[in-house]
Amino acid sequence: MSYVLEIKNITKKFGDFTAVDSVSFTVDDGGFFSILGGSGCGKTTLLRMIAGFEEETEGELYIRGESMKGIPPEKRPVNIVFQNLALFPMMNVEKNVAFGLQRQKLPRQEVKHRVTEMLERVGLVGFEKKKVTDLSGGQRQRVAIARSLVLRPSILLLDEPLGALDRKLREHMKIELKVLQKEIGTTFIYITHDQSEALVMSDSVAVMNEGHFEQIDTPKNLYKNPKTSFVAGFVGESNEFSVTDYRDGILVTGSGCRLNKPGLDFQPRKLFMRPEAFILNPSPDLENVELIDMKVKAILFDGSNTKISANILDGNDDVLISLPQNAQFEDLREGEELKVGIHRDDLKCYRD
Amino acid sequence: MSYVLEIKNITKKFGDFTAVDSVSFTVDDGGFFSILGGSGCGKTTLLRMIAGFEEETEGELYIRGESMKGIPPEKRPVNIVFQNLALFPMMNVEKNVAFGLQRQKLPRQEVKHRVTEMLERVGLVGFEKKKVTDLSGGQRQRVAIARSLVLRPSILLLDEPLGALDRKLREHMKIELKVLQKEIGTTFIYITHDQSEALVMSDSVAVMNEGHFEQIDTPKNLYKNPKTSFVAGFVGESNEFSVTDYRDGILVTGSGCRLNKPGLDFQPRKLFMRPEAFILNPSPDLENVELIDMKVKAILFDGSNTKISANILDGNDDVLISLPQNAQFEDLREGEELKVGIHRDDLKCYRD
Amino acid sequence: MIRTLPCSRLYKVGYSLYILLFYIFLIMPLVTICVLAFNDSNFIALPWNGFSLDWFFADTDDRLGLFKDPDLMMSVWTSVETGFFVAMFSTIVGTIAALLFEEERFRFKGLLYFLALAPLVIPGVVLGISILLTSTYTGTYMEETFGWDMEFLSPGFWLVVIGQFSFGATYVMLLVGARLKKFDKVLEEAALSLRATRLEVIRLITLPFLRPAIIGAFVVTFLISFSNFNTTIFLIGSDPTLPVDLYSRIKFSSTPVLNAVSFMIVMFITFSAMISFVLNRKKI
Amino acid sequence: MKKRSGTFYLLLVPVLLWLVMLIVVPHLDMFFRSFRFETDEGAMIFSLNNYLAFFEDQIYWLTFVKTALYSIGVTFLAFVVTFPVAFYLTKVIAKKYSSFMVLLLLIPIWIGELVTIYGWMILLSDNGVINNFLINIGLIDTYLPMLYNNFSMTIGLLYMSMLFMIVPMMSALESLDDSLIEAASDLGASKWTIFYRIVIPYTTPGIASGGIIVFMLVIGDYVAPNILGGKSSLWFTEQIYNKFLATFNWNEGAAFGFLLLMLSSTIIWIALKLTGQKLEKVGS
Amino acid sequence: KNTLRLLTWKGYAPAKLVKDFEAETGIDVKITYSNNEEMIAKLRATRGGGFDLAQPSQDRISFVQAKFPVYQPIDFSRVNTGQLTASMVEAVKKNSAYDGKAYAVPFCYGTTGMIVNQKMAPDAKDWSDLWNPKYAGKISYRLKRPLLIATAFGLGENPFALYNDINAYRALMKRVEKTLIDGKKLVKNYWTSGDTQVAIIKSGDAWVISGWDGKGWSLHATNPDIDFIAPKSGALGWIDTFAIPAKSKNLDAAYKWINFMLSPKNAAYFTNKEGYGTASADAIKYLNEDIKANFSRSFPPEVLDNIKWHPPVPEGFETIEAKVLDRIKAAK
Ligand SMILES: Nc1ncnc2c1ncn2[C@@H]1O[C@H](COP(=O)(O)OP(=O)(O)OP(=O)(O)O)[C@@H](O)[C@H]1O
Ligand SMILES: Nc1ncnc2c1ncn2[C@@H]1O[C@H](COP(=O)(O)OP(=O)(O)OP(=O)(O)O)[C@@H](O)[C@H]1O
Ligand SMILES: NCCCCNCCCN
Ligand SMILES: [Mg+2]
Ligand SMILES: [Mg+2]
Repeated sequence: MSYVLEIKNITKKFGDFTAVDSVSFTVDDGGFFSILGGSGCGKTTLLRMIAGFEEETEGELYIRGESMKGIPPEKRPVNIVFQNLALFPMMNVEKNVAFGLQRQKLPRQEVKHRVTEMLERVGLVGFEKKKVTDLSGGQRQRVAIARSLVLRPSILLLDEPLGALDRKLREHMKIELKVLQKEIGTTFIYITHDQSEALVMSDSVAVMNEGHFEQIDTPKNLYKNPKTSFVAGFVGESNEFSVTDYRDGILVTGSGCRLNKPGLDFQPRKLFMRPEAFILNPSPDLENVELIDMKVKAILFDGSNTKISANILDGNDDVLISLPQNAQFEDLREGEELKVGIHRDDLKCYRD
Repeated sequence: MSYVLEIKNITKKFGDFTAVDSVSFTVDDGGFFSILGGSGCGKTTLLRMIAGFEEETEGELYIRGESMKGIPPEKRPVNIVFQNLALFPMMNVEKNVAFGLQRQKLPRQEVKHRVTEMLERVGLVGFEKKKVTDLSGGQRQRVAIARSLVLRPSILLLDEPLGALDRKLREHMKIELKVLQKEIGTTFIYITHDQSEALVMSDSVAVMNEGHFEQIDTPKNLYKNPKTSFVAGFVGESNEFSVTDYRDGILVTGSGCRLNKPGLDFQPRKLFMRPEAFILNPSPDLENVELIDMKVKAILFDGSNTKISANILDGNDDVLISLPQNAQFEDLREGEELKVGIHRDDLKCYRD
Repeated sequence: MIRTLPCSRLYKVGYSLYILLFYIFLIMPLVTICVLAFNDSNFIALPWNGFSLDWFFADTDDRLGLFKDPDLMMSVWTSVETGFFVAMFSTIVGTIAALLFEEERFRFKGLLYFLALAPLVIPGVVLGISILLTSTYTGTYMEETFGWDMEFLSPGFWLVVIGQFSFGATYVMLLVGARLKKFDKVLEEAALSLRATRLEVIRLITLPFLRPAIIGAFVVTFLISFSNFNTTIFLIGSDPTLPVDLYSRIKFSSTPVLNAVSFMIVMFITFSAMISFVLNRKKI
Repeated sequence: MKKRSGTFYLLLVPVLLWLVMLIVVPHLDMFFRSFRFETDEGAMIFSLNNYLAFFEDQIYWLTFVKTALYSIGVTFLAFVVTFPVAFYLTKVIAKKYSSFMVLLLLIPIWIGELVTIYGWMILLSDNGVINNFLINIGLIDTYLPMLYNNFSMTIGLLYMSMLFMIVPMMSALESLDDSLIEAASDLGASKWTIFYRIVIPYTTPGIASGGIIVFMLVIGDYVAPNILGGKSSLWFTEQIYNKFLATFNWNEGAAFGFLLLMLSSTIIWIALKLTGQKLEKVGS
Repeated sequence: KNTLRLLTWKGYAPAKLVKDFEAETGIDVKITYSNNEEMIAKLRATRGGGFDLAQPSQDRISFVQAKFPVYQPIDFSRVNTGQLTASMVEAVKKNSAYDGKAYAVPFCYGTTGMIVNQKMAPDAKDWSDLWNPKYAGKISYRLKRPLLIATAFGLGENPFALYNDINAYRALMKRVEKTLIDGKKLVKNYWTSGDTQVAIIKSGDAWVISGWDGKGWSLHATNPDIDFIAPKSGALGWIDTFAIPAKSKNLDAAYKWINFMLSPKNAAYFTNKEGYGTASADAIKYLNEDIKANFSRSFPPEVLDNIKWHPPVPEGFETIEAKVLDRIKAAK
């Protein structure tokens, strides 16, 4: 099978500082590939190398099998949607979208035709003459995407395009974007530091940390089986503990809490437990479930997302525990003691 | 019982425009009171009237029973934490916190003592000499709060203090702030447009809309029994439908879906259903549960917060449905049809 | 204190009074000039001898009005011409400099930028004499060695233009550069990514964005040129600009015709300012 | 480094021409000339005599020092006079009036130094407007000598320079978030405390830029000291002017020009260090 | 376009004559006002370009020409010498000579002396009254080289005699400097132009000032108390000339202007207006009576003989004088 994008050991150094550190990956044609990572981890730099705005220090980069070495941005079959959108404020919607086509010296008829078609596709018919500054955030978003897509790139690069929107609109746009990508079938490479965006939209997600990739996987695998402690901590919410001892299948946390986790073939240093992995008042006959005594410290009521903050009696660590959405444990009170279970598989241990 | 703050019919007009419209409420001593509302609804204006930066057009305002009419800001026993924090960039942490005490001409020893004490309390020991511009967002936050709290105000006013922080830090700070307030016992009046913040932290929340209060209630009540459609839509996630007909206890939505909801004594125009109120494949013998046939449109995998977007077969509306956290419905596929139930009590209907 | 802070009456009144006095101080010389331009007297001083338009229109032996004084009219025109060329050259080169320093990375950029800012901290007099020295010696050298008489190298119209341009370009660079700083460089990358060439980017994206600043810079350099004295005085030949002419008239003689020219300038500036104010306000 | 595009050179060449031909070469040339000296026999030699003349002759360096001290003084005065105005226009008066009042401030700037100085000449002269006014209201009964002395010179220097200080101070104050002032007031600070603990420290960059501009204008000014100054108001620029235009001792003039350049650069450098500012910021 | 760019003194190109000239010849006249020092500086900077005709004083030509060739020799065949006073032409030819060629044509002459308000200061008779404490606060003069010369005469010396001994001249200038610095506190102001000169004495702000005869006489006409006085130790005589810059672009116009200005009628118009004597021989026929009276009143024969005519300034002397002037200006 051929990939639309293939990257081999790409590295970028700024002076002594390595912003991107020997990253390799491939992207399938028509896929939605996300790169997820914290601020400053090198996402933008990687994207800019793909677009040609930054020259790689080492490594190779192929688009549809062709090396991109020395090819300037304006000659690459990729387009980029910038974090702040970068719509041209001095042009209206139509002119923004037509910009790239006009640079290719296409006949006016064709430009007009393709712009209209594209605007239909993103649902902006009737907005042709509007100033881009008069549009709402979501509409601006779509103009930016249309402007790039109209050039029919092999790959569309998106650099945190939802970053500037407010929370409600972001929730909405991420669903819309996923649907749009499915419809048109262009390959998307999507950068974000918001794990929820990456999980919801992507076919495949790469988690990036300090210039290198920690894990490339489907969203579900990433969430369920994080391969490194960084991924476990970064993707989804998690309670993190340091592990000070592991002997005879028993983990001892920093504060002294002891849990059975047999069968590890390495010396773990970190333990992660997801808030929703805890079972409140479990029936005592469940197998492979560790039971922990806790005391409720605070109820963090948040509708369907309500949690409690609890204190492990034996060891004195604080944990966050999700409450089931069905309001089953509504009447918990602060100070109350309760027994909590967690399946041994849900004790995720890491070497570092 | 006496209130630390009592507000009666307070109104603020800017020219013809009424920013705050006859608002009344009381705040208990030591309570955590939030005002929740969208942008421009008048939250800041209300807060500034309490602090004395803005003079009320009408109404009265009592702090610990004393009228505040004509009392300038620097004489009121309240302090304010500004949205952008307003830390003094030309002073270090210590000097920022000491600023208010020095203005009271306290002896140097005492100033030093109280500053140190306060910094301990907010966990900033060792940061005394740092420039405030060198601090992280969360640390700056705490300096701002310390700077106000060190003056031991009767009331601390906070204007969206977490607005500028990134998401992870915000999640963390909201728990920290709640704990801090409990510990020191000062009354907090907290402004936010983030419903989750308001719900998690407060003893009592007022939902504000276009200058007036829609509902003042505990977080749980607000979430479970929103009194107006505005509150229902604003607090928590909800699927919203227009209702075109209600006859013989049957609701008809805009797209033609029909649901039993007997006993309403008014003509409803709006219907709200929370994503987590849906029961997937309910046992058919449940009482008072409406059954709806749907088709899965997209799976929005998001860890513990995974939802599906589904299409109501009969009527063609789209709804978001939360999946239980226990991974019970993991193997749902796009295009699959399924039956979904919702309890009639969870059909929230409103007149407007 | 500030708009939102309440404060005492005394403070408010005292403060407003100070501002009032300040504005009186500001306006007083201008008003005096304008009023005395219409005084029916041969001297630029009180007492007020009645209203007269002589200093605009008279053509007698002891009263030569502004519009009848070809020398004065000529120096006004010289100033306009000088201002136009200075503004044009400064705007072009200053804009280019702004683009160069904001958009390109190259060796010795810091040094070059420092040089470009230098005119801010070089007294105008020094700029004038250094250019005078160099041009004169170069001109002499050219003449003596090759027998070329390069007229623009000796004091005269073009040397004034060159001298004023040497610092005018700095102001343009700063004005345009300030706007360019607000320019989101990503817009240029976006255009490149949409297959535009570097020159197309400048033409279609950067310059349109800069247009208000460029127009503003043109006007500013025109006005700077129009009122410059310190540099100009050393470079002037037989066509004095208005300030140089005014200076020599103040030094050698003075009749209220000077008030008449000044009056015209004051009116012109004030009206242009008001017009631009009204236009800008409409835009907002 | 990427390969240079043609566009880069298109931008670089005009800027290089400007800076090399009009800034670097003339000043190097001036520096070179300042060491040329004509002996009694009429031969041109290299020597330090031009500088020696400066140091040997008390009047030159006295004027030099006086000019420097006076310029610093006028700069400070300009700050004291205009700071309240800048604050008023940015923080006190309602936004809709402030743009108009700012416009009024700009008018005297654009009208130019010569005209406004001329205005002051009329105002301050013995039978000028102010004397007449004071006599008419009976405050004095003989003329106060206000023109042709250090007082009138100071007024002139202040008037023509102070407005250049307001603009940078205003932009610094503009960026001072009102909430900082409110926060201080909320924490119990008095107005005075707010001024010297919050507002002034915050505005320092603007004060520094404004101060430098004013200082440069004053120290390099020729018109105000020359027209309004009295029999003893010698300004260093006048010495340079005389060297060039009255005694044609250009080489000594070059040395003096160079000294003035050193003087102004040194003072500005010290001021930048003291306030922790960068020259790059001054322009903007 | 046919223009004549003239570099001259204020008053030397009266508006009426300019208009007549323009009408007669179709040549536009563009005037730049200046004084001796600036004229030299300007022409030096332009290397003799920028102007078609200049009017320096006769004593400030030859040394300038020696150093910077800014003028061209006069082609006397194009000058209508017939209408000029021959002795003056000869004197100017001699004084402005360099390398055997003459560089100037005389235009007018006059003296620098004192203008005195005789009602207020009836005793002011000599240069030394410019530093006489009796007139404290009522003294004014133009701080230029003629004043230094005048002061030297006032001190009883003859500076012109020292033009061949630079060191002695330097020493004399030291004394002059001291005298004027000591006298500075008595000075109301230094006047800078004919107009300020008129204004200061007319307004009563000063009683004793240095001044040109022409100005003094025209003041006398408006206020009989004020008059020009030839100082006892001698008024300073000067002759202002026409000289043609090396790169004059309109020689034709330059000669036309010279001949036009020196024609008897026009020269008389100038003298009647400005009061200065003219080099035009027959102008006397057209002079007003009061103008003629001025000469006889101010210059009785013994005074006339005592006029100290400026000889050409030797090279290098101006530098000495310039420093002296600077020091006086800077002194407390
Ligand atoms: N031109 C440059 N010169 C030097 N360092 C740079 C340059 N560009 C980026 N860096 C550094 O490289 C690192 C990675 O930057 P990059 O912009 O790729 O991060 P990012 O992952 O996109 O972060 P964010 O989410 O904040 O946008 C950062 O530490 C940054 O400071
Ligand atoms: N000084 C003022 N003059 C005129 N209108 C004002 C003034 N201050 C606020 N308003 C208006 O009053 C309304 C309420 O403003 P306010 O700042 O209280 O909103 P808010 O709820 O705090 O909004 P946000 O969440 O965006 O901060 C807004 O429409 C605003 O435009
Ligand atoms: N108003 C013109 C007076 C001209 C006098 N020339 C004087 C020359 C003295 N050296
Ligand atoms: Mg980035
Ligand atoms: Mg607000």
